[in-house]
Amino acid sequence: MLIDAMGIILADNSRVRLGELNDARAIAATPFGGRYRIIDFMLSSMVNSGIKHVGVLAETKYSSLMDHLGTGSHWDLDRLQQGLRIIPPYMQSEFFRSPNPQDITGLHDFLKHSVHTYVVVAESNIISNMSFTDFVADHKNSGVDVTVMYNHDSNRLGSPNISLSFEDNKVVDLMIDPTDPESDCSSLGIVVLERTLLMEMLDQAIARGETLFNTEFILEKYQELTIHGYENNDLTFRINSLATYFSASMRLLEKGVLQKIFKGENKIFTKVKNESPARYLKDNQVSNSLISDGCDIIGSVENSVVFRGVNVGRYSKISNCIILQDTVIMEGAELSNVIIDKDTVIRSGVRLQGSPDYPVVIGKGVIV
Amino acid sequence: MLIDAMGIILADNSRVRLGELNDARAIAATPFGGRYRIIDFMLSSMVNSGIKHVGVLAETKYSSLMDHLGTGSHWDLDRLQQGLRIIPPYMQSEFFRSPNPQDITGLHDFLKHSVHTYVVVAESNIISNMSFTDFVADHKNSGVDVTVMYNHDSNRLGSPNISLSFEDNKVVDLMIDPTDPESDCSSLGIVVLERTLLMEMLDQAIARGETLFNTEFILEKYQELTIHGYENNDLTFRINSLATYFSASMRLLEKGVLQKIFKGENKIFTKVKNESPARYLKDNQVSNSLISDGCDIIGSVENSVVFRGVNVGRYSKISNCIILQDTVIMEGAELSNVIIDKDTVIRSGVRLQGSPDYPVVIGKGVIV
Amino acid sequence: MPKQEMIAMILAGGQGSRLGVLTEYIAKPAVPYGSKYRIIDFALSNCTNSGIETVGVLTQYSPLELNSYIGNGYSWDLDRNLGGLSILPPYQSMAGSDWYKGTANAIYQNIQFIDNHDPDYVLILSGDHIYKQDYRKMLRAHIKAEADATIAVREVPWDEASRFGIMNADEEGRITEFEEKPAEPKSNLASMGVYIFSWKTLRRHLIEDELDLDSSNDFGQNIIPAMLNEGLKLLAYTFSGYWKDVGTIFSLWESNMDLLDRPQEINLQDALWRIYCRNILQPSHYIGIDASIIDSVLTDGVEIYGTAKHSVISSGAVIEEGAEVIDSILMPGAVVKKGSKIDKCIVGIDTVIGENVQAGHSVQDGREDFISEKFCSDGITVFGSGLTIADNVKIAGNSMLFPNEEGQTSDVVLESTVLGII
Amino acid sequence: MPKQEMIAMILAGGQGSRLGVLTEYIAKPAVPYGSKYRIIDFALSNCTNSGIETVGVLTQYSPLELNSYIGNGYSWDLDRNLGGLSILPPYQSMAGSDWYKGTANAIYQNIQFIDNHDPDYVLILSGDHIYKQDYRKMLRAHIKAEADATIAVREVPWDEASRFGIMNADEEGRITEFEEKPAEPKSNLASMGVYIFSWKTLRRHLIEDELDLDSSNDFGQNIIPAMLNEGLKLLAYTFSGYWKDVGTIFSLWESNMDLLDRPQEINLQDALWRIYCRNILQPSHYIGIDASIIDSVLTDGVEIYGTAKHSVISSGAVIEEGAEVIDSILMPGAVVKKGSKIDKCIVGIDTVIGENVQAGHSVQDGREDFISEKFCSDGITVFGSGLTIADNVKIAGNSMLFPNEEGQTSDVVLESTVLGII
Repeated sequence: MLIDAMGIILADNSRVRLGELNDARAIAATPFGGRYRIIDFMLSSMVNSGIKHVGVLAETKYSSLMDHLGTGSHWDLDRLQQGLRIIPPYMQSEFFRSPNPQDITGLHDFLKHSVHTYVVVAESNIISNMSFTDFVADHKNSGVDVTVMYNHDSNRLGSPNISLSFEDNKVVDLMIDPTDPESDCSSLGIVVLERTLLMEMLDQAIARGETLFNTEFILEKYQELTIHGYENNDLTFRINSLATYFSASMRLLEKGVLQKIFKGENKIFTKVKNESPARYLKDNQVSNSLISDGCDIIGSVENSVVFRGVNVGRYSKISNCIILQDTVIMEGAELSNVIIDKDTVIRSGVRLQGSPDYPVVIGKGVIV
Repeated sequence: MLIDAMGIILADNSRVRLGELNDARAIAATPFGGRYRIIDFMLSSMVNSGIKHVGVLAETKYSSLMDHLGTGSHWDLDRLQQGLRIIPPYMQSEFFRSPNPQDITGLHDFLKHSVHTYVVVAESNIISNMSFTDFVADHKNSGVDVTVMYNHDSNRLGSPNISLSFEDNKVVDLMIDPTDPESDCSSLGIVVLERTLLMEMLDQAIARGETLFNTEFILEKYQELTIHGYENNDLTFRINSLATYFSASMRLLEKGVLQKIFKGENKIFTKVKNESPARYLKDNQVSNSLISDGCDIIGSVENSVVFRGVNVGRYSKISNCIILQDTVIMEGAELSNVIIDKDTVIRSGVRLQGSPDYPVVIGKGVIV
Repeated sequence: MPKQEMIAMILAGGQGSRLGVLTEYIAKPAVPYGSKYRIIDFALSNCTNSGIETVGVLTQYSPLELNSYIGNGYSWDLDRNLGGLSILPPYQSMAGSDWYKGTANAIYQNIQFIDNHDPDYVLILSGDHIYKQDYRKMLRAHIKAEADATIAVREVPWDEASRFGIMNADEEGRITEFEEKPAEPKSNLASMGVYIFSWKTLRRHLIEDELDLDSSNDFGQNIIPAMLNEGLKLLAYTFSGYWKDVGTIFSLWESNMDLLDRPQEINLQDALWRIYCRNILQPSHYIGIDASIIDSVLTDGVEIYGTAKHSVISSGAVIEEGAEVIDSILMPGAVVKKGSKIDKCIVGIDTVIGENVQAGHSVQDGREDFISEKFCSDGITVFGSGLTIADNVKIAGNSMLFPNEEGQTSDVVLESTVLGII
Repeated sequence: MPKQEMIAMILAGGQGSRLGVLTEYIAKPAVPYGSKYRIIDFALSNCTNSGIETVGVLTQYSPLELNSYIGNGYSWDLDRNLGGLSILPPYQSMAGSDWYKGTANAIYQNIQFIDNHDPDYVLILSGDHIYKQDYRKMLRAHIKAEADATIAVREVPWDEASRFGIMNADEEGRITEFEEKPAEPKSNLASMGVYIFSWKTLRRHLIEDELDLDSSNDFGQNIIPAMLNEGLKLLAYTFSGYWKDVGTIFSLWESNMDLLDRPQEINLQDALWRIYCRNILQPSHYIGIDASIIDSVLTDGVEIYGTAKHSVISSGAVIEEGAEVIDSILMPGAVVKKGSKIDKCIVGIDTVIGENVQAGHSVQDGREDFISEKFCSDGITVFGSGLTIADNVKIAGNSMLFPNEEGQTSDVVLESTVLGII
């Protein structure tokens, strides 16, 4: 069915830190799962739900993000009307103002020009292949002000954790990173509400000089507004720390996970790179790993996620690693529990070792 | 023939002021000629010359510009590789820095990722339908460092006027707004040079902490570099003041001008609005005017340029005016030598009168 | 890609032979209409405005101009990576090769295309009607009624009902009988040629119909009656807006004039239901010093130095000094030279009418050698596309101007060019 | 739109009958190649990399899959508003209707399309060759030599020359004679089926050729000889890179194996001359715990739990635990189930090979009822698309597996589905 909703994706979250991985890029633009960036999952979920008008609210560091999203064509969002728009801090109003990277007037402008009744606002740091069809329908039928998606996440690690307490499915309390949570219901950072209601809330915030916008901005109004919960039972990984980034990547290797997230009816879209197929030369040894196009594999790889265009040299040993795009692992290097950012060179004989909770991170473009 | 050049268009020029018309929009985004914006002419000239990779260097106030350019699809520049990119001040480097609206590192980054040998750098304030094919070929053949396009413009009005003195076609002096010019050769704000040379120049400027980039930035190096001139004989209007904006608009009504600029083999592309055809109801009186789709004309219009979706009410009289998009002229209003910005309402019986040198300007969205 | 609930198939293969020279080189859906449109813009815009993103256009006859016009579907926002607009001509396969035999056969030959998109419902449209319809509403009615097929109908005057395909329906809209041009109509609900079918049901019927060698493989004549015979639930869905089949010279002219006389009915200015068209890359239109334009519609690229009265003037058309154009349609690029006067004329694409020509309805003692009662009526005169008409000739009404059968010109039609317009 | 100096016309209408079941439902240019490509990707990528933005693809035989694959040209950056990619099937017109009779007739029927773009030069290509060529360089040679036509040729071994169309040329490359499969070749320059013509000259020759009722309307057999007879200047342009016509089962297999054995020759990793293809929307490929992959190429969506050795594995293909795939090609979605071993096999799209099957070159005492010397040679075995193969069967080399003529299955081929893959 056609969905009468637009989407807003928040490219960054000041509470989330992925160490060096997002020194130079928004959370949304962080590579994930061999050929994707984190935002691909939320953006594809919206597109697959029939949402055709999506704004990505960027704060700083959005060069990678713009480069990845381009005209939106890879998500079929290069449209004459609607489509994909990046909302950078600067363009938020016609007039030049003192730049405030978290200025929210631009978001208000963007909402004003939409024609949809509802708006789905989502943080970008959720890895899942979900549908918003029932979520929006449930919100519409219940007639409440806001509906928030949550789950019971036993794999939860790291902060932020927005814990929600319900009475008759209505939010009655909200705690951020509680040490002793009253509830095991945790917000997925996805809410739906009427577009005009969000515009009113933004109007008031602008009038009060507020500049920060995220889903808590909406949820914190649980006393003034009726906010209902919607439980999500999909396979979902929260990325809110380096450890959760690492563990979510590793969980892709578990049986059935690839099928659930990538191989169902709804696909995850991403920017196409037109790499050649991966080549496995003689003497390689690969086991329980995701490998991408453009790779040349001669060495040994196990329990790892290898992105596009990586060279794994002879006699090298990679285990429990995440190797980002276009990195070169030279002859005889040995790595375990390491995350290597893109365009990096690991020289012959280098050995690096981290642990699953504290993986070693090697920054972008360096030579080790 | 295929042209081995990319393009850079400078969306704004701090020396050019069009009064209220560019309070809220860049020079490049200022509406012109019934259905266009000023940048359409330079952008179309580039596209028609086979240039497929264009960066638009934006400073402030670029919301209108982004809205107009969109994905670049209207200029057929929505491409997987290359295509159109807006280079806003913020995205210029991966890292968040103190924002400088005239930061030039982003331009350097953009140039770095191109594959072309030459780059055509152009100010946006020239109305013309020109080709860069011979210009680039001439530059290539001459083997000089930089070639600058100039003309002898007897219709010149307003500032800036970059006056160039030549010896053997080599620039030997450059004066900005000379009161007593040594030469009648005036830069058209269009230069071509090798991409790597421009990158070197930018590198040096960044190292010195310079932040301003325009064509004078290049031309001022005439002592270190060999800069040749290339005379342009096309019909060309410079827009560098409200008076030149007004006179250029009026010159579109002269015999043969429409044909030369719009009706030759190369077209001027612009954003498509899908307005209905214009309707002329009974009792209208229109003479020597350009009228656009979506207009409803009942009143009298002469020597005027009327943009899309304008309503000209009964018994109203418009002469020597420029009426921007979606304005409503109510019954019996009388206007002469007036520029009316978009979404404005002129109420019944209102009379406004300016002169060709000092046209009255009515700002956007007001009710008079 | 989200599964498509409904995809649209637009029948655009017919020759449109009743339009005479206007469809000599171009398929009917590509004929210009309403100053800046082509006829097919309405079906395509209705699809995109109804949120339908997968559209097959079935072509067969002279599709070059239509294909060029449609291009990749960009102008209607149908240039999608997945789905979007597909042009579906006849093809050869292991099983043999066949041109499309009838409307149902055309869909039959594209079963595989439809299966690939796996829709629940298929919307079948004609590419040559002028109307604005939200197919979503019709689909909701179809789903709500749990119908197997829903057919859009409109009420026609009772005394005209015998000229149409008439649906007899019960109070709940369930069709009980379909009669093609009944002598004594029992209802005034005429089919608009807009159908929604549940795909599984239609698919089965297409295959059965194809096996019947006596069938003419037509929706109205074969598929609908067969479904009724089987006792399936067919719903009549009443549409009450403007609708016109522009299949004849007179109806094409009349529908253009409706834009002037009944502009609110079709309402091209509705910002919530834009009719999209291919952009024509022309500047705003220019009105000269002594021009007079009364009760007319004009678009980009037009230049008027003479008079246009109650006329529809398309992009790039020119009316020179002293020329008068009355109750007429100038198609794109048409030129009426100095001193000419035309009245109730349709002037084809890029045709140039010489100086001091008089043509049309009000001409006295005009030459009658081009009169063509087969196509023209009500005094309407048609000039084919790409013609050059001599100076100083007088042409009677009801004429149709084109070179003779052998393509030879005459003292009136001096030149004729096959046109590639895009 | 800048005037197009040269436009390309890709001949993609042939049935490719020597590929047997692989082209049962899809045209040859749409056949998968090299793990993630379709054959036509090479011609399309060559065009876009050579800066050619107007490309006509002439289709006729089973074009549905090819059309779906090409879509709006987006994947090759050919979804342009003006020009871009156009699919050109046969059509009906006032003058009648005709399927494409030969390569020259296919272009003849699209003269109007080419005229609309008004190019100086027309590049004629075949849609079924694997090679990377910069057509700009060839055009520069054509212009410099002031030739009327330029024909790309490559040097073949002298002892094979009698199998090709051979161009005899003088020292400056001017063609003096064309011989189709000469018994005693005077030159070893074989035509690659890549032509640049000055459009005016070609246009005239196409019209003349069409009037000759004895002509088979073919470029090689008719147009080139006629131009030579007329004394026009035809240039032989020598191309020295990798080139292969994948028109037979053996050459298709061999060209895939070339990616493993001679990867530098075709070099798919060249960032300056990317071969574009339609994105397949699959995650990175997964290699299981006990998998072994030796000397093979793989792409997105593949899952390997068994062994792949010297093989080309396409998107979404699966090799289950204990299965072995040797010297073989798995097309998209092919599955080799547990314990099976295939050797020198081509497995069609979405075909599932049951458990413990043995098939191919090295099988002893395999069933010989599917042996097909007409198509297969050198021990290569082909499984058609959409088949389900029974468990535990043994199939001899040189077999071609498909349901029988009536579409009936057997104890070996349990099921067969007509596929819509996109």
